[in-house]
Amino acid sequence: MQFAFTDDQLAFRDAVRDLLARECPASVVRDAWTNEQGRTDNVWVRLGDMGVLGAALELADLDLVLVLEECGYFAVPEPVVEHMVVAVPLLPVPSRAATGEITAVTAFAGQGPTAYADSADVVVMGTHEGVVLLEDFAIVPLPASVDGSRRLHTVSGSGAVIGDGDACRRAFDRGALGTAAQLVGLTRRMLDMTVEYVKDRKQFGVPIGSFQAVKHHLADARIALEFARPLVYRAAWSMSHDDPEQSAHVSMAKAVAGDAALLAAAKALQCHGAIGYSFEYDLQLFMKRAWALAAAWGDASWHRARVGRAILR
Amino acid sequence: MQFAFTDDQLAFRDAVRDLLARECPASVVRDAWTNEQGRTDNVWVRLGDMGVLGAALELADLDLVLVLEECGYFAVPEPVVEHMVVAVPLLPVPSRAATGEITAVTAFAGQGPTAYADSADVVVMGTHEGVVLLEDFAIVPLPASVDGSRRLHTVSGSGAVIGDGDACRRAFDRGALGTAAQLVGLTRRMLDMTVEYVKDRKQFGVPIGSFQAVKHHLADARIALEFARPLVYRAAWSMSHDDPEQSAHVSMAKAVAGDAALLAAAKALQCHGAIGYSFEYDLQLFMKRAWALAAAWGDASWHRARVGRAILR
Amino acid sequence: MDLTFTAEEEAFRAECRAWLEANVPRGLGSGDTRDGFAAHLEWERALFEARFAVVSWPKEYGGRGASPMEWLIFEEEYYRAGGPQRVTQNGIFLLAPTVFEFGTQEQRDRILPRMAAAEELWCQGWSEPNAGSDLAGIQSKAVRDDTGGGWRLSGQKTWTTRGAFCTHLFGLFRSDLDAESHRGLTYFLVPLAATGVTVRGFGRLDGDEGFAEVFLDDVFVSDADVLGEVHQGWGVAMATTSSERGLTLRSPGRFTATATRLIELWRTRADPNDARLRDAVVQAWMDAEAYRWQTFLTVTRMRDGEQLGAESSLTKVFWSDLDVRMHEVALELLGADAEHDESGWMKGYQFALSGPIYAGTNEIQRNVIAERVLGLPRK
Amino acid sequence: MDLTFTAEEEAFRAECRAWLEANVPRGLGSGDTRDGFAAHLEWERALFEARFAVVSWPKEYGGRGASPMEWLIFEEEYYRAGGPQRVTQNGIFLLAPTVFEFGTQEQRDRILPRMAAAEELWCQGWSEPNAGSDLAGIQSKAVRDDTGGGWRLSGQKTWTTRGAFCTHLFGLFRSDLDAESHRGLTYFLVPLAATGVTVRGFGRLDGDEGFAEVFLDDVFVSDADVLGEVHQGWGVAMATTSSERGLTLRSPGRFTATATRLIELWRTRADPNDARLRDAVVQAWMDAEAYRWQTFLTVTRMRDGEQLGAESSLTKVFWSDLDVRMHEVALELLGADAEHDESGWMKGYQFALSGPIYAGTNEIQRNVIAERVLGLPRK
Repeated sequence: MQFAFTDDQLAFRDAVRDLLARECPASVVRDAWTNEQGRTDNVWVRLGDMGVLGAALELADLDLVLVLEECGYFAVPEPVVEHMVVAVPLLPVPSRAATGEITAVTAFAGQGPTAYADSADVVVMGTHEGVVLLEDFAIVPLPASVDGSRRLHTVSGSGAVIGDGDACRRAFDRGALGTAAQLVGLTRRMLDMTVEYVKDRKQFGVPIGSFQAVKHHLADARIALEFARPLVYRAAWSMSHDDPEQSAHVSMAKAVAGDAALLAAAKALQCHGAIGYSFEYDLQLFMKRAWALAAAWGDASWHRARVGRAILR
Repeated sequence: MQFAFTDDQLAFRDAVRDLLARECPASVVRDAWTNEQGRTDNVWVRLGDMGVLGAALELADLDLVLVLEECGYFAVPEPVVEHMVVAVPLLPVPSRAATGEITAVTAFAGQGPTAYADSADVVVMGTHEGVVLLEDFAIVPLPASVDGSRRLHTVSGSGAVIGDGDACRRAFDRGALGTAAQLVGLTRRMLDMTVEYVKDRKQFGVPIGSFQAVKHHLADARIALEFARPLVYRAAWSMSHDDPEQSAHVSMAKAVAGDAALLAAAKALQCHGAIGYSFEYDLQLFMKRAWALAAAWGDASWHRARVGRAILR
Repeated sequence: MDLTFTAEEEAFRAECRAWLEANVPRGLGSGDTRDGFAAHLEWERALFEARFAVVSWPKEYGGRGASPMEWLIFEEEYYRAGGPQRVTQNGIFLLAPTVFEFGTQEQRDRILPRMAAAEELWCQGWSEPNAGSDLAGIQSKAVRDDTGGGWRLSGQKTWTTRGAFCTHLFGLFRSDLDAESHRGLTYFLVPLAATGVTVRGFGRLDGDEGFAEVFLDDVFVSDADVLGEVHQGWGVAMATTSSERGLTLRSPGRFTATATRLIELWRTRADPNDARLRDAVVQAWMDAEAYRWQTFLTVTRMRDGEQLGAESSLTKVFWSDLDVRMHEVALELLGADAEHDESGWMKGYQFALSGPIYAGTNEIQRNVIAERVLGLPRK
Repeated sequence: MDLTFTAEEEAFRAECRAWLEANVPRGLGSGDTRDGFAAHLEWERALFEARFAVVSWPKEYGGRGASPMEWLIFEEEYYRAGGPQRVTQNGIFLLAPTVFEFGTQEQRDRILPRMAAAEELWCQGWSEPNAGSDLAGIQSKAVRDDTGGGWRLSGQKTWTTRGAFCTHLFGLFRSDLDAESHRGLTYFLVPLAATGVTVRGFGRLDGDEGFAEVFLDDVFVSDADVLGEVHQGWGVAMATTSSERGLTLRSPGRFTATATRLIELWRTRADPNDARLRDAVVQAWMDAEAYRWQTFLTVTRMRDGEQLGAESSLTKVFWSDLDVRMHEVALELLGADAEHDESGWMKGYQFALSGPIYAGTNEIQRNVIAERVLGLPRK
């Protein structure tokens, strides 16, 4: 039992964190709300240059989980999970996707709409028959997402089967796991923002962070983060080592990480008060991403039911 | 719309409250834990003398609901709901029960054990065929109740049918309503005790009631009380006026009052800390009664399901 | 006790229902955008024409002299019929009760009819960048102008709901610069067209321009625009918040209507055998009922002459938490579709999230409950 | 990262499992009554004979020198096999780590073997009537007795778990009467048979005599019974609470075992289609798993040399709330039968309710998290 990441894994995480801290400030996330594709000018290219987008060809989920956590922390408005984690390892000819030259997105039957389909070149589709690769596909726009950077569509089309049912299940699990990691990052970000704010903001002559009610709100969010993270890392290990219980582990991770992010969002907003309720203030960018991702790739209820089927049988 | 009690109703309540304040201090409740029948020397007699035990022969649920709230406040260790509210109005010859000379208890199919059966003279039984009066019956003791004053048994026997299915439903509803009223009283009592304690108890050089966390715990209990009470009074009105939705109204009252009492118990214990956790301290008497009554006559989940059948049909 | 409505009340309900069912506009969007606000004003004027804008006001000001119970009935019918959140509410529900209680006859006659007719539109100017929960921190100043017979206001108000679309602001300003905390404030009525006023709208959580910053630079207001006594603004502002009128901002009808819509949504979206979501929907309904009956109890007590005090804090916490909870259940029912919901639940959720924050955060309200209802020590 | 156990660890687990399955007593009642305590001591001595009483201690003191990970494995197997709460835990888990860190060789040799063998039974004397959450309020005194070469203790300790059945008490006493707050306290080891000690047992919530008041009237203790430096008792007592050993009081095995029992209960009592209770049971399992893996993460960090600080407060709040929640779900599954439950859930619930109170209330723990983990200002 050695529940720790390797120096290489940590160094990869740090490198991506540095890149995102430079290239993906909140202003870039906000810009994606109004630009044409809901994406970024630079982040995608830089991630491609750095080899991140193709990393899953050589690296395991365990190597990527911390990177995805950082993508959540910075609310990167790009299909990082869909493209990098799910699609790239499945593509028969992944080279152009691995560099980011083309964009791949995903669509799983019964799992809600597809994000970023309007700027996608290929779609990896999870169906009851297995994984299907759509190179020609039609998209129909859905009403606006509450997270303005996520352009939602339904996707249809037909193509070649590139994976069997087990590959499909595994692809979905990798997507759910990657999303859980992003939710952990979002939780951390909202907590960091709020801690800074309540230390600084004064009312009644003192920082509002000195009030016990504020302290307890944020302590609860911190507790949720503390106990979500190990389940996410454990699920990454299980996926990487083909543990027979990997799907249940992923579901635990997604359910707990989603609930932690929703709790952190609620606490962050309440501790900010009216300023956090302002569209101009950046908290809402992270909060709405948390809402969207907690419901995407199966919400907590869906995943709890899946855990139930594993442990109550 | 005049949502207020009459002066007569309030005067009746006050008279019973005065009696119980005199005759039923916590020491009397505690004595019932260890005496033979789990009852009192005086309270039953005095309630009989005062006409309370037979009051349901002439008065409606609305006239009794405040009295039952007081019985909850003082945790009267007597079958007030079973005998006075449910049984007396159903007995073919109620005179000796109305004075308290004999004791009647109740048993409803599928609704858990019967309290006070070991000191009962007759049992009013709710069955699928209607209400049955058992004058001869057998009792089998169950393991000890968490509330040491409640001696639980299962009851069996046969007897005359004294009411039809609708009378049975109504009898159960009156019992559930009376129990809801007691739970409101218990909630008030636990809140009162805790408010007094946290004003008095000092730690860190100040009364612990000055800490925001303690304030918010007790504010939440007070809110629960505030919004449980109107539903209980409304249900009493509906029963008294044979409202067609009376069963749903009773279920709302029982579910919400039970949850309020459980919340108040949890908050009261936490705000007391170790002293409240001591058997010698009286909080436990009220807390355990609240646990018992919240689960008796249908727990919150059972009543929510019944409300669901009424409003979701 | 009588939990039925009188024949008069039932008749009033029937009149409201008939008119509202026939007239409530369909598909009216958010009132927190410039275009939406204009569309809402059409509706407000229709309400006024039918004398439904301010039913509880005296007839001479455009109302019907409705009792509080009738007002509750109107509200139930209003939301039952799908009526939208009212863009005039801060004037009608927050300012008007204060004008009735503290205003001069001239002020009543000048302000109230135009407010009722939605000709003048009022926003609230209490919060400032450094005075949110702590209104005692108000820094905007009122300096005496004896020459002009009035005051000169300077400072900045913010989080002013619909400030960018309103014509007037009511607010608190520090008139005695030597006084601290809640003392030395005066309640002013400020035309936003006055020289020196700059209004900048900004987005609420959902992006609609429902907030504004109001900058005041040496703005002249006459003595006629002081409401109540000079330096007594805090008392004037607070007097009506927990009075009879204090309950009017969040009538039970709104939450009963939301609970009813939630049941509809459950019918269309849920597996009826899923006890978890069913329980959550039933609980929402029961809580909405509890709020309704607690209100009837309260209105009866007020009619019987009781003064209500800090109890309004119990109500504030309950309805605001309930509103959030009901919307959370709805979003769960919608699942992954919640993200792109157009039916109003996601927008309503974002609106509901303001409930525990505005008009005194729920943390402040719980302090008030503990200290003033339960009697716990302040320090 | 390697989330498997080594061959040695698996062998150790197998050895634990075999012995525990064969030896864990069935039907052992509460250890919080006089008779029950005596019966538990038999079990404690059986554990000691098999060298399972203190697996993490060095061999010379009766242990096996087990690593923290092996200790977690032992705990998993202990609770998996249905082992009871250990009546010796306050000595083994609270006093012993302090003796290892601060005790003299003489103290270690004198105290630890007898503690391991359950020959001497230790209770904790920290709380006093006026010092509960606020231990700085300790008033019990230690007055220097130079003639006797020791100290004279006077005062009252209370809420002392199993104090009426133990032989020794470890506690904090104010040795510098001029010092305030946490200063001037000394950590003493007190034989309860000493002259001047009176112990009165009293009931816990469930009525069992698991608490005691300990009255000390001029009780002599020698210098050999001072643990650590004189006047430094606070630091001595706190040093080990958030250290590696600090995690040992509530090992994940206990909660995993409870979650497993909850699943069993669900199987026998629940409608499998009731999604509400199913979700609650699944959530309990997931939370127990989260606690388990957070512990493995923490133990790995400690093995890698990290110092843990206030993080133990995160753990305390989580396990204590989880324990209450799991029992609440169980009681709901039992319905009206919960009231007369004999299977342990109602008793366990009452025990669980002490979790958020003792060893620093969860309110205090949340303050610590906010101030020392998140860095929020104290005042």
